[in-house]
Amino acid sequence: MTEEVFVCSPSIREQRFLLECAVVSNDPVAPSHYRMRLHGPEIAAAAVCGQFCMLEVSKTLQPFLRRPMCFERIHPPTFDVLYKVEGEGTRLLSQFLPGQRISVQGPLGKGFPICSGVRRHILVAGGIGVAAMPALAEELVRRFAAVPEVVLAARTRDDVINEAFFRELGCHVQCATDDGSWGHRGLATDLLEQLKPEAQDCVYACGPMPMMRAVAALTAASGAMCFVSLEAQMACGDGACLGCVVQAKEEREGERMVRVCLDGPVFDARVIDWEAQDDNDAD
Amino acid sequence: MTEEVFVCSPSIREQRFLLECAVVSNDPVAPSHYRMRLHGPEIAAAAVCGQFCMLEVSKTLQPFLRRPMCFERIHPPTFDVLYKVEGEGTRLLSQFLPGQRISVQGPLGKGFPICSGVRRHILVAGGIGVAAMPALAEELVRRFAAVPEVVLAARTRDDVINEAFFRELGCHVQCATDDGSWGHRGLATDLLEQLKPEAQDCVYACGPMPMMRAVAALTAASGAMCFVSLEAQMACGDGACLGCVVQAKEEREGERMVRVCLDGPVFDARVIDWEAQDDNDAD
Amino acid sequence: MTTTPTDLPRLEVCVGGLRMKNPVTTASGTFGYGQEYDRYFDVSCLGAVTTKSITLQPRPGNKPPRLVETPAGLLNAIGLQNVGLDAYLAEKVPFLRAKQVPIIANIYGKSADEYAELARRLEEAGAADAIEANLSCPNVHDARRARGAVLVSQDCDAVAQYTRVIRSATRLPLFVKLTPNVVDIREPALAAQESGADAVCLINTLLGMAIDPETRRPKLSNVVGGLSGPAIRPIAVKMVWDAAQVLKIPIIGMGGICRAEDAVEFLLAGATAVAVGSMSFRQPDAAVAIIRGISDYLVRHGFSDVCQIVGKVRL
Amino acid sequence: MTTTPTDLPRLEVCVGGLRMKNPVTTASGTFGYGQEYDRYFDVSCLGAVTTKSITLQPRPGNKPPRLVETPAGLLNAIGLQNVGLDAYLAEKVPFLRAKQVPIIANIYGKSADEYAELARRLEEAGAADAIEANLSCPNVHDARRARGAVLVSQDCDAVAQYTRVIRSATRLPLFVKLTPNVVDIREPALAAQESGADAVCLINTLLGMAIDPETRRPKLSNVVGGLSGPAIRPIAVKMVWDAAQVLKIPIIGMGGICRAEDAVEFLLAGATAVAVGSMSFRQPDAAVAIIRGISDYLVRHGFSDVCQIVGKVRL
Ligand SMILES: Cc1cc2nc3c(=O)[nH]c(=O)nc-3n(C[C@H](O)[C@H](O)[C@H](O)COP(=O)(O)OP(=O)(O)OC[C@H]3O[C@@H](n4cnc5c(N)ncnc54)[C@H](O)[C@@H]3O)c2cc1C
Ligand SMILES: Cc1cc2nc3c(=O)[nH]c(=O)nc-3n(C[C@H](O)[C@H](O)[C@H](O)COP(=O)(O)OP(=O)(O)OC[C@H]3O[C@@H](n4cnc5c(N)ncnc54)[C@H](O)[C@@H]3O)c2cc1C
Ligand SMILES: Cc1cc2nc3c(=O)[nH]c(=O)nc-3n(C[C@H](O)[C@H](O)[C@H](O)COP(=O)(O)O)c2cc1C
Ligand SMILES: Cc1cc2nc3c(=O)[nH]c(=O)nc-3n(C[C@H](O)[C@H](O)[C@H](O)COP(=O)(O)O)c2cc1C
Ligand code: FES
Ligand code: FES
Repeated sequence: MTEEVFVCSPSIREQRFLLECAVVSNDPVAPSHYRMRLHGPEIAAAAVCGQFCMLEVSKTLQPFLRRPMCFERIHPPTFDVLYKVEGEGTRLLSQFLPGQRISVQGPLGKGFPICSGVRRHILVAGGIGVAAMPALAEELVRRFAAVPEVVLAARTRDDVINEAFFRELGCHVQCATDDGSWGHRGLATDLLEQLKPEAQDCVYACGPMPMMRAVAALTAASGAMCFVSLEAQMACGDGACLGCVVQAKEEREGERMVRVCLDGPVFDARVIDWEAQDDNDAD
Repeated sequence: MTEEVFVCSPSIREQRFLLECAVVSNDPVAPSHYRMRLHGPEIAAAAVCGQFCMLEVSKTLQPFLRRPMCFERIHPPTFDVLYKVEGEGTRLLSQFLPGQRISVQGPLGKGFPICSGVRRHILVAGGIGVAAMPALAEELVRRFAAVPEVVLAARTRDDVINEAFFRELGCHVQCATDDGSWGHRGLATDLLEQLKPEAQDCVYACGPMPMMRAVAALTAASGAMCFVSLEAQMACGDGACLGCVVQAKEEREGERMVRVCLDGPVFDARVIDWEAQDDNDAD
Repeated sequence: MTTTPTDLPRLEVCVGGLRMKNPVTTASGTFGYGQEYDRYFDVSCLGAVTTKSITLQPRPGNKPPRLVETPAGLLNAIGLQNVGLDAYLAEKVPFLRAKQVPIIANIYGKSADEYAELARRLEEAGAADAIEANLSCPNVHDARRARGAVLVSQDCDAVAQYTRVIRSATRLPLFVKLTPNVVDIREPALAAQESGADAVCLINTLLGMAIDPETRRPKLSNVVGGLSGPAIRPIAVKMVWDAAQVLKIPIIGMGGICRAEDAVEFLLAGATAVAVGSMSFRQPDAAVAIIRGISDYLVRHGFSDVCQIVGKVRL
Repeated sequence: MTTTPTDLPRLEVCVGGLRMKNPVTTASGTFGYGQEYDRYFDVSCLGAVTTKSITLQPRPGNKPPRLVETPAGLLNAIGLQNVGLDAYLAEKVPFLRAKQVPIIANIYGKSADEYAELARRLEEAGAADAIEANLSCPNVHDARRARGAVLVSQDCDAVAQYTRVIRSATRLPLFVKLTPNVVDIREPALAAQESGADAVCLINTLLGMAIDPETRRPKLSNVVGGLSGPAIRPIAVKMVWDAAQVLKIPIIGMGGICRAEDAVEFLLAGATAVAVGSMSFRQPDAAVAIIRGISDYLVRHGFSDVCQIVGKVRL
C-alpha cells in the first residue's frame, strides 16, 4: 500500500511567490484565536489544501524569522489563516489592520493527498490543528461530493472553532473537550475509535503530537490510511536550511530525516518514526 | 555672568515617571513629520519646556533602545511630541494609532532656563529643532507676557512647521529656507544676525550642529546669553550609562564631559567645546 | 525547610560569601551608582547593586560617539568614565549605605597593584560588600593599535596573577569578571578559582564594530566597542553553562537578560545569581520585574527555593 | 577606467583567483544548493553560489530540534546534514552548471586528508570553481563532552596543517572559513594565508545555547548551536576589520548581512566580497536586493568600481 500513498500525493508545486498581500480582515474568532483573510490572487490560485505559507510578522528584524501558517481556506483571490497567539510573532500578527500589507511567501510544502476510492474521509483536529481542515473539507466535498466526518477536540467549549462551518458544509461533526463543556469529555481519539476507521477509510489529522501519535497507532492497527500534518521550528520553509526535520521510520533516499517544509507538512503517518517525536515540541 | 546663568537654571527635577500613555492623536504635519499627542497627566504636570522624554517605540526588542523626544507642548493632562521620521524607530512611532498605549519615561533632563530681566527673547530653530520651541514660547508668554522673536529655518517651504502657531501666540516670526521657497533664502543665522542680539538679549537655539555652532559664535561675539538644546545618541536618558556625553570647554567638577541627558539637553552655549563637536552627529 | 504551596519561595542566595536576598544584581556600568534608578523604584529591593567600574583616579572616558544601537543590542565604548575612588567614597557610598543594599564594587586598574589598592581601600572604607574585578573591559585600549590578547582575562596566567594579588589585599568576597572573547571560558574561570576568587562573573561585552556607510567612518569614536543586550544572550548562556561544568565557585550570569525567563535560563545553566545590564536602559525597573518573575516561576513550577534550579538544566 | 555619472559602477571582484561578477555570494548552509532559491529569482545573477558543506559520505545531521530563534538571530545545530559528495556531483552540480554561476564548494572532513580528497574530487569533476574549507563548524561535536579547542580553526597549527594538505590537493582557489570563537582572529587568518589559502571567510557562527524555562531542557537537541543573523553583525565586522589589517589575501565577509548597507559595512571594513546568510531565510531574494543596493550606493557616492570602497573605512 506504500506505493499507493505516494502515487496519490500531489507533486511538489514549484510555483512559489513572495508577495505583499493586503489584509482583508483580521478578527478574533475565539479567546486568543484570530482569522486573517489575505488578498493574494497568485498565491491563492496556486495553493492546495494542507500547504502553508510563511508570514513576515514584523518589518523590524525582531522576530527575525517568518511564521509558518497553513491555509485555512483557499478562495481565490483570497485565502485565510487561522492562528492562535502563542508568542511575540503571533501577537504582532494579531495587530495587523485591514488595508495593511504583509509579506507572504508561498504556497509551500506538500498538501493533503486527495485519493479517490476512499470510503470514509475522517478529519481529526486537536486545538489549533483545526486550521488545516477547512480547505481539505471543501476540497473533498468539491472533488468527490464526499461528506467528511469531522472530529474537533479543544480544551474547552470556547476554543471549539469551525464547528458551524463544517456542519454547513454537510459534514458529520463530533466534538470533544478536555473539560466536557462541549460534546464528549475526553480526547479526539476516543471519538475516532468510536468511528471505527477501516482499511478503505482515510484519516487526516492535525493537532498536538500525542494526539497524532495516538491517531497514527489507531489507524495503523485498523489498516486505515492516515495523513498527518506536522509542525516543526522552521527557518526557510523551502528545504534549504535543513532545520525542520523529523525522524522517519526508514531511510528514504539515503536519509533518515524528512523535512516538514518540503517533504511535508503532510506525511503518510507510516513514514514517521513516532517513538522519536518529542512531545514538548507541540503543545 | 556665568553665575547668573547657573542661578537661573531650574534645578534638576527628581520626579521621573515610567508610564503607559494613551495616544490621543498622531498626525502628519509636513512631509515625513508627525505630531503625537499623548495623555500623561503626571508627566505633563512635571515637565518643563526644554526637557524630553524617552518613548518605547516597539514592544519587541528591536529597536532595543527608547527614542528621546523633547516636549513640543505641555498642556496637562497631555503633551505633544513633534518628530521627523529618520529611521526605524521613528517610522514605528508614526504607525501608532489613537487609543494605543506607548511607554513614556520622563520628564528627563534640564529644560530651558527662564530668566527674568531679559530684553529680547530670540528663538532660533533649524529643521526638526523647531520641536523644542513651542513649549518655550508659551512659557515665556505666560511668565513675562514677553513676545519672543522667532527664526524658523527649514529646507523648503513644506518643512516650515509651527509658523502659524508662533504668529498666533503673538511672536514676531521670520523664516529662512535653503531653496528660498519661503521667506529668506539662506540660513537661520543670516536672520539672527539681522536681529542684532545684544548683551541683554537671550537666544535659544535648537537645530543642526553647524547652525548651533554658528549661533554660539554669533552670540558670544555680541555678549547675548545663549542656550542650546543638544542631541546625542542615548541609551538610558538618566545619567547612568555615560553614553550621551559631549565635550565641555572646561572641566566642571573634574570632568571634561557633560551628559546631554542629565546636564542638558539645554546648555549654556559657553559651556560647550564647539570645536570638538562632530558635524556628522546631527543632520 | 518545609513549604506549603502558598508560601513564597525562598530567593536568598549566597555568592562566594555575599548574601543576597534575591539572585538579582545590576551589571556594572548599566546602573550608575544606584541613585539614578532610585527615582523609578526602591533599589533596596535588589539582591545587590553592582557599581560602574571604579578606578583610582577619575577617568574622562572616550570621546563621543560612545554608543551605537545594533540589532537587539548595543555597542558601547564608554571607556570607563568614572568619578574615581575618592568621589565614589564621598558621594556615592552614603546613598547606597543608607539604602542598606549590598554593594558589589566593580574595580578597574592598570596593574594588579592598582586593583589591589582599590580593593584594600574599599574594604577599609566599608564601601563594598564584595569586589568585582573587571579584568575584561574592551574599551580602554586603542583599537587602532591593539594586537593579540589585550584584555587581562584573555590570558589565564594574567588572570591567576591578578586574582592572587587582589586576593591578598582583601578579605571581601572577590568576584572576577571575564571576557567572552576567548576560545574556552573554562580556562580563565578555573584560573580565577584556583587563585582565590570566590565567584566569576560572565560575561562582559563582546568586541564589536559598526561603520556608517554614509560617512564611511566607524560609528564609535574609539572604532571598536563592546556588544551587549539580548543579541548576545545565547553566547552568554553557553559560557555560563560551560563554566558551571567545571567550577566549584558560583557564577554571576549576565548578558542580555531582559525578562524573568531569561534570568531563569541563566540560573538553569548554572549561575547562582544574575545581573541585569542593558535592559535597564530600556526599562529602568526591569530588575524589579525580573525578581518578581523569578518568584512566580518558582511557584508555578513547585520550587520552594531558587537554589533548587541552579544548574538544573535537564540534558 | 573613465566613467560618466550615468554609467553603472563596476561590481566585478576577483577573490583569490575566483572572478565574481559582483561581490555577493551566499553563506554555506543557508542557500541549499541554489536550486531551492531559483524559484524566487534567477540565481545566476549572484557573484557565486556557496554550497552547503559537502562531506565524503552523506550525513544525517543532528536530531531535531535543530533551530531556535533568538533576539535578531538564529541558533542552529544542523550538524552538517548533507547528501554527500556523490549525490552532490550527480544531483546538484548539473543545475548550478546549467546556471553558469560560479560555485564555491564548501567542504567538511574529519581529517585533513578527507578535506584534501573532497577538494581533489571536486576539481576533477569540474564541480567547483573555488573550495571553501569549513574549519569551523560548531555543530559536529557532542557539546556534553567537548572541552577546549575543538574546532580546527581554534588552533593555528591545525589551520596551517589542514590548509597545506588541502592546498597540495587542488589548484582551485582555496578559501578557509574560520570561527569567531578565538582570542585574535588575525592569528588563524595569517596561518591560513601563510599555508597557501587564497582567501579567508569570516565568520562562521558563534557558539551559543538556549534553555526553555518551561521544560528546563536545552532548546536544541545537540545542546549547543551556532548563532547567526543580524545579532552577530558587529562582531563579524570587527573580525573582518581586524583581519584586513594584516592580511594580503582577500576576505569574504559574512555575519548578519540583511541589507545593502550591511554589505557595504563589510566592504568598508576590508572584505572583498560578502555572503548573505540567514537573511535568505527571511527574504529569499535578499541577495538580489543587496547586489542592487550596493550598485545604488556606489552611484550615490560617486564610485565607479566596488573595489574603490574595499577597506576604505575612514579612521
Ligand atoms: C507548517 C506549519 C503550519 C502551521 N500552521 C499554523 C496555523 O495555521 N495556525 C497556527 O496558529 N499555528 C500554526 N503553526 C504554528 C505557528 O507557526 C507557531 O505557533 C508560531 O510560529 C509561533 O510564533 P510566535 O512568535 O507567536 O511564538 P514564539 O514566541 O516563537 O514561540 C511560542 C511557542 O510556540 C512554539 N513555536 C514557535 N515557532 C513554531 C513553529 N514554527 N512551529 C511550531 N511551534 C512553534 C515555540 O516553541 C514556543 O513554545 C504552524 C506551524 C508549521 C510548522
Ligand atoms: C534630547 C533629545 C531630544 C530629541 N527630540 C527630538 C524631537 O523632538 N523630534 C525629533 O524628531 N527628534 C528628536 N530627537 C532625535 C531623535 O531622538 C532621533 O531622530 C531618533 O532617535 C531617531 O530614531 P530612528 O530609529 O528613527 O532612527 P535611527 O535608525 O536610530 O537613526 C537614523 C539617524 O538618526 C540618528 N539618531 C538616532 N538616534 C539619535 C539620537 N538619540 N539623537 C540624535 N540622532 C540620532 C542616527 O545616527 C541616524 O543618522 C531628539 C534627540 C535627543 C537626544
Ligand atoms: C554602557 C555600558 C557600560 C558598561 N560599563 C562597564 C563597566 O564599567 N565595567 C564592567 O565590568 N562592565 C561594564 N559593562 C558590561 C556590563 O556590565 C555587562 O557585562 C554587559 O553589558 C552584558 O550584559 P547586558 O547584555 O545585560 O548588558 C558595561 C556595559 C554597557 C552596556
Ligand atoms: C542553518 C545554518 C546552516 C549553516 N550551515 C553551514 C555549513 O554547512 N557550513 C558552513 O561553513 N557554514 C554554515 N553556516 C554558517 C553560515 O555559512 C554563516 O557563516 C553564518 O550563518 C553567519 O552568517 P549569517 O549571520 O548571515 O547567517 C550555517 C548557518 C546557518 C544559519
Ligand atoms: S524550514 Fe528550512 S528546510 Fe525546512
Ligand atoms: S543617555 Fe545614559 S548617560 Fe545620558
